[in-house]
Amino acid sequence: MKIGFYPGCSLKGTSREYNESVLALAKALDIQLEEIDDWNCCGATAAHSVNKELSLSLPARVLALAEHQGFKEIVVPCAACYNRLSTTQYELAQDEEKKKKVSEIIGMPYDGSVKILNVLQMLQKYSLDTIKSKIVKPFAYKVACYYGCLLVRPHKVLQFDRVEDPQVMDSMMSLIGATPIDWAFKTECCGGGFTESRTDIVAKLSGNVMKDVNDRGAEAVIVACPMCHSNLDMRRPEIDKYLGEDVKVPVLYITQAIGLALGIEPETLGLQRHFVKVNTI
Amino acid sequence: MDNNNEFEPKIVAFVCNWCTYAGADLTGTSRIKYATNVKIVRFPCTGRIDFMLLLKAFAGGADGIIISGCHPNDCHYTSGNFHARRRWITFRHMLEILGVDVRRICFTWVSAAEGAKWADVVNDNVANIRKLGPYKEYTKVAQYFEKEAYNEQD
Amino acid sequence: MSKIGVFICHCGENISATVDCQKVAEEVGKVEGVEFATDYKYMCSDPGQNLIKQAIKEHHLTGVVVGSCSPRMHEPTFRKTCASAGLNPFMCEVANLREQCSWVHEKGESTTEKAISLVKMLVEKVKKDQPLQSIEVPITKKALVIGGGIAGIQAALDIANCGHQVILVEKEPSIGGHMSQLSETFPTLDCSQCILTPRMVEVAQHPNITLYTYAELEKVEGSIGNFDVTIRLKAKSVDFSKCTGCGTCQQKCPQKKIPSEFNAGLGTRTAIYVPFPQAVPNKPVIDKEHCNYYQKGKCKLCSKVCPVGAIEYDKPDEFIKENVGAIVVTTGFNVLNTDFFPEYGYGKYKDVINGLQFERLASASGPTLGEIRRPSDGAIPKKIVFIACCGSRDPAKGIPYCSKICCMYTAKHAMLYQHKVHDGESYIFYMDVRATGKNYEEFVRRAIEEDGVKYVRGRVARVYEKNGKLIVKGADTLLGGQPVEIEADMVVLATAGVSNPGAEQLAQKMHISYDPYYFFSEAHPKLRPVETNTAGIFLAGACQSPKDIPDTVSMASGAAAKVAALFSQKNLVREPVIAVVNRCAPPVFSTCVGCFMCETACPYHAIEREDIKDRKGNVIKTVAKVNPGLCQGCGTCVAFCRSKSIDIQGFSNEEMYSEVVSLLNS
Amino acid sequence: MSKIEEKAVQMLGGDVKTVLGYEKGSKGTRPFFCHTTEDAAKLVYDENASTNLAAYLVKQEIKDEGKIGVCANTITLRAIAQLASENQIDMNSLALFTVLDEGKGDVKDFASVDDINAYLADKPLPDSEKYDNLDKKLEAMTSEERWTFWVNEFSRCIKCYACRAACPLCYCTRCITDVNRPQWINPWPSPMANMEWQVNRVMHMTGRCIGCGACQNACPVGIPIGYLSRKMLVDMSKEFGYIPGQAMKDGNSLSTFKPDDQENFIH
Repeated sequence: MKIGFYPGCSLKGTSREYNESVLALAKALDIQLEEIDDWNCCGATAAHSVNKELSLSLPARVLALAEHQGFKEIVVPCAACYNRLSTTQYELAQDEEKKKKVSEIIGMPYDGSVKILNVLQMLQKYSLDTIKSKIVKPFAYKVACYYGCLLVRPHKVLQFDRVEDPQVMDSMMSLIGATPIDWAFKTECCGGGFTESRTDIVAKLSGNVMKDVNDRGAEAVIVACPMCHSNLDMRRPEIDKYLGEDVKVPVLYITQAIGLALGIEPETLGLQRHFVKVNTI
Repeated sequence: MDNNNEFEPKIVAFVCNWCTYAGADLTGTSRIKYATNVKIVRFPCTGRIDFMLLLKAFAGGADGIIISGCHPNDCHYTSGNFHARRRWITFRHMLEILGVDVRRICFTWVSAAEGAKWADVVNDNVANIRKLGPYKEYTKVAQYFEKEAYNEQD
Repeated sequence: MSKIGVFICHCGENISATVDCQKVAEEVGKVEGVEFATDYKYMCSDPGQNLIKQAIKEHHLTGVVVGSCSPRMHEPTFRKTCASAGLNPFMCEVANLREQCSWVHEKGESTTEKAISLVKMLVEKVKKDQPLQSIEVPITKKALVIGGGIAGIQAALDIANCGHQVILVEKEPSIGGHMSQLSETFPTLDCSQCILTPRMVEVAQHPNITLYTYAELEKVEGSIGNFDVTIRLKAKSVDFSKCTGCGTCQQKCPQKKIPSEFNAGLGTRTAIYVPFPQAVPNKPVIDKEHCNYYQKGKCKLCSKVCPVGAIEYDKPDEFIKENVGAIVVTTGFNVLNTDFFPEYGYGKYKDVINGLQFERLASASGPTLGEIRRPSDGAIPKKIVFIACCGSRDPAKGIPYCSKICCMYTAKHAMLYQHKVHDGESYIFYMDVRATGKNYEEFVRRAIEEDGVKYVRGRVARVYEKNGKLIVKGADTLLGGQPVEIEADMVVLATAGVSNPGAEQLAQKMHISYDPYYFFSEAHPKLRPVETNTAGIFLAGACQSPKDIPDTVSMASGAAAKVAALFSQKNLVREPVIAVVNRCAPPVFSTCVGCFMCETACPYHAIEREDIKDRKGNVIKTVAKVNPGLCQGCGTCVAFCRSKSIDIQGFSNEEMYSEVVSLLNS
Repeated sequence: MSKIEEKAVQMLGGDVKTVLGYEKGSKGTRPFFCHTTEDAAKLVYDENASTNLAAYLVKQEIKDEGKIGVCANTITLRAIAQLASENQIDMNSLALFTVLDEGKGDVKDFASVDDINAYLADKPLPDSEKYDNLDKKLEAMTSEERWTFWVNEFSRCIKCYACRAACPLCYCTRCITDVNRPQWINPWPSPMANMEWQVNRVMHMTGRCIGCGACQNACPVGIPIGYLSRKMLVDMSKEFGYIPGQAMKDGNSLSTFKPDDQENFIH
């Protein structure tokens, strides 16, 4: 069965390595991903704080396209896109009127029947056994699994994992031989969309996250969100400045970590694109 | 009443003993005036009110009906009014299908403390029914043949 | 043929000012079946009542209609009058000519007309009235109290002191409940055990109280006045008649690391144990789940050391049956554990404890002998954070209600801490401070002003451990939502009060209703707070909703008073306004067809199933039957019955039908 | 040997005394009580088997025969489930089965109401189109026009009570029409008495009617009474949120309630 693939803008730009690693991993696990034709931006992070209708219409168009292209399920690796798409589906399911209106705006019928999966859900649903059987090089490191705010919240909408103390990523890391640490900032905010505009806030918020990671001796941070990655990785100089210490812990996408365990080449996974070098691995 | 020719509707009120009947007593104790058209039949609970009694009231020539009991969650018997409410939802729908004028049945909750509300309910209802006029459609059918047949029986 | 007497009261001028009473009497007098009709100035006065009595005798009346004030006022008066003249009281009806006629209308023809039709309506009703006999149910003057916390203790003592027998059932090995676990009580800071233990002993020694500890309610049948209850006496493995309570077995028991329930998990106990030193009865039971002998088949050390040979391993649970007239449910509540709160560490931080655990820490009989020492390393915490409303008032956690006691005990905890750790710092994160009892507000002010407890209005988002400290991240909403971070040594969660596990099953056993949180429901939130919807079953204490000791005790005494009032009657006399399922001659037996829709509709579980059998005992049909002890006479079943096989006395189908038809014909 | 015959023979060889099913009639099929294995060959089951057999099962004469096998169509199954939930039929005294795919498929047995409900879960109510025209027509009318329409319809009623006899759920020992203290419904046929009877019938059916249409089929003067029960069934199941034509576990829509039932009509 083919699963629809919605990369979203981040995966085509700043987070190319996430895109590369998702596709490489899918290939290795025999998951057939097909990019949704003619997709558009989901509207994150600005639309929902500016224009309600727009913030529903942009994701609705993507979902409608997926429906029309015959997908039952789509995978949305970016946590922000995943959150916006799911929220839209949830809100339109509650309100027939709104649904009608949005259908008019996007100029095509919208049903809301597509199942939206994030990368963790996709792996959980299709690949746990395959991963286990294909491990060639256990990822034997102490890791801090960082979920951020968008992957599990709000619980009412996403219905995914335990909201205050999610475990899905941790259990997957255990599966590939890593030791997930118990730490306090799993679902704290990294600064999200302030990557560009308010680096000072990012430095503080992401700094608190990285400090706890460092203090507890993790060897890598594992994420499933391009924004978390940007902030923790690209803004490391600002973080270091804020903390007044040199934090060397690299930040990996979960797809990269699993890819490594499956023996996929680091270049294929885009590891060379990180700012904080993944030397130790 | 100022106008002798004005239509005086007959209205029967089916009320529960614990809330509305007590509320109507309070209207009296407070000496609030209302129209004489409404006569109260006392039931233990709105849950007791059989829908057939409503039909019988119309058949007997009532132009309007008031049904009143305790507010939800205040029922003396915990849930009689909830049962009644379901019954009225159902029965009202039945009447609508048949073309019975449901505007002539007023459903309301009046608590034992709402003496003034009871007076308003009565006065508003009398005014409403007066506007609608006598319920001839129903009584015409009810009287058709029934009286004849009844006489035959004697 | 009916001979009805009609008596129209002037009520001084209250009725006669707007209603032509004489005309009413005259007009109604013309109605078929009315033998006698008159009007009088004060019908409820002695001469008025005598008038009625005389007419009943003189005219051999079969029914009476009094046109007067509301029946809610004088119906009982006039019914008594009729009864004293030999007429069945339920053959007397009252037409409401005052509150619903003379007082609400102007003087005029239409007012008199209305009065006439109201009286005629009741005349028609009386024609259909049946003489009814009050229902008398014999009462077993013995009460069952379920739950031996302070509510159960108080209720049992109050009932027993009225001279009635009481059976007190407690599921734990000792009575005392949560109150025995508390350190000091607000707002007076007197020691909880000091005020409780005398009561516990009183229960044990009271000649009218039979105490069953380590016992649970198994089954309830019957109804008010006559409940048949089955009680399961869980096997204690110790013969109490032999045991002297010397305690040797506990000293020798090799299982020493079992978390003690009494100490809320902060201390340990043995497998054969007395939950706490002041326990009543002060004799041990064996906890089979932790006992080496029960689990692994060998040990029997307690049996070997017991000087009187009281240990009996193989005794099974026993069942006893009791007949009681009333039941008081006092099963109490529970508090959430810290593992309910993922944001505060899912219970994995040892130094995040709940309020009950803090009580044990502060208690002189607790694991630290009353010193505030944190569980992880026994150090005295220098900075302590209390978080109020943990779970309570939080719809997202499924607990929208206020747990009521937490504001006060949190203030008390902080106060006790400040009294014991003079250089300590205490913070309370709160939503609102609800100190509504007598001297409660003053108590909280004392905590703030005299003991220097720092109140921070805001929620705590997260607690995590770092370098041996608990980092408490919250917000201060009085400072504009400013983030607050406190490095604490210990955190105390005022976790929500919740219903006991098993409350739902217990309620279903007794047929009492419960709310969405499995707290038992009172019959009326304002006017019948200690009764349940099932007659004869009463509630007290926190099983109805979380409440503090004073409220619990007053509720328990209230419930006891209700029981005593019930028992003060020779027989239970009830108005015969109840539903009845018809019975008729064979082969029909009853027109009830046994669909039992009435059973689902009845709020009182008063509908029973009766098998009608032939002589050989074969069931011919199963029909509904109303339990007169349970039926309250709402009549919901009557309106529901398709074949009109169930009817309600006093508001029967014929009566109501006649009333409606009469109103429209007149 | 057909599958249904095979099944009947096997059942009659056991503790079942009678198998109730269908046989070929002059037009389509008719109900058939099969007592012997020889007769079993007459049993048929196809799309013409439309009678609701449940009406027989509540009769004392039938109950007295002991365990009975029933080859049920969908409406019979619906009725049996409802009757069982109303304590009128003991599922243990039935050997209930159907033949899938309108007689072409396998034999399927039902042991409990849950079995039946599971089977019915995706089966639509029968003959929906039959009522649509009248529904549209009535919806377009004013209240007065509807009233006139129904008064005219009911004026044709001859009070034969065929609707009552045909309905599997009209099983009262004493029908309300036979109650005379008080005389709720006048016994003679007149537009009002007829209407009152139908109002009672339909109200008594609400939440219980399984929409088989037997009442309407039975009416000798062709009054669309089936429409009334059907309309109430569909609208009220929507209103109260239950599955139309499926038996509820405890009570029915009238003997139960939800605290948040609508009350926009109550002031």
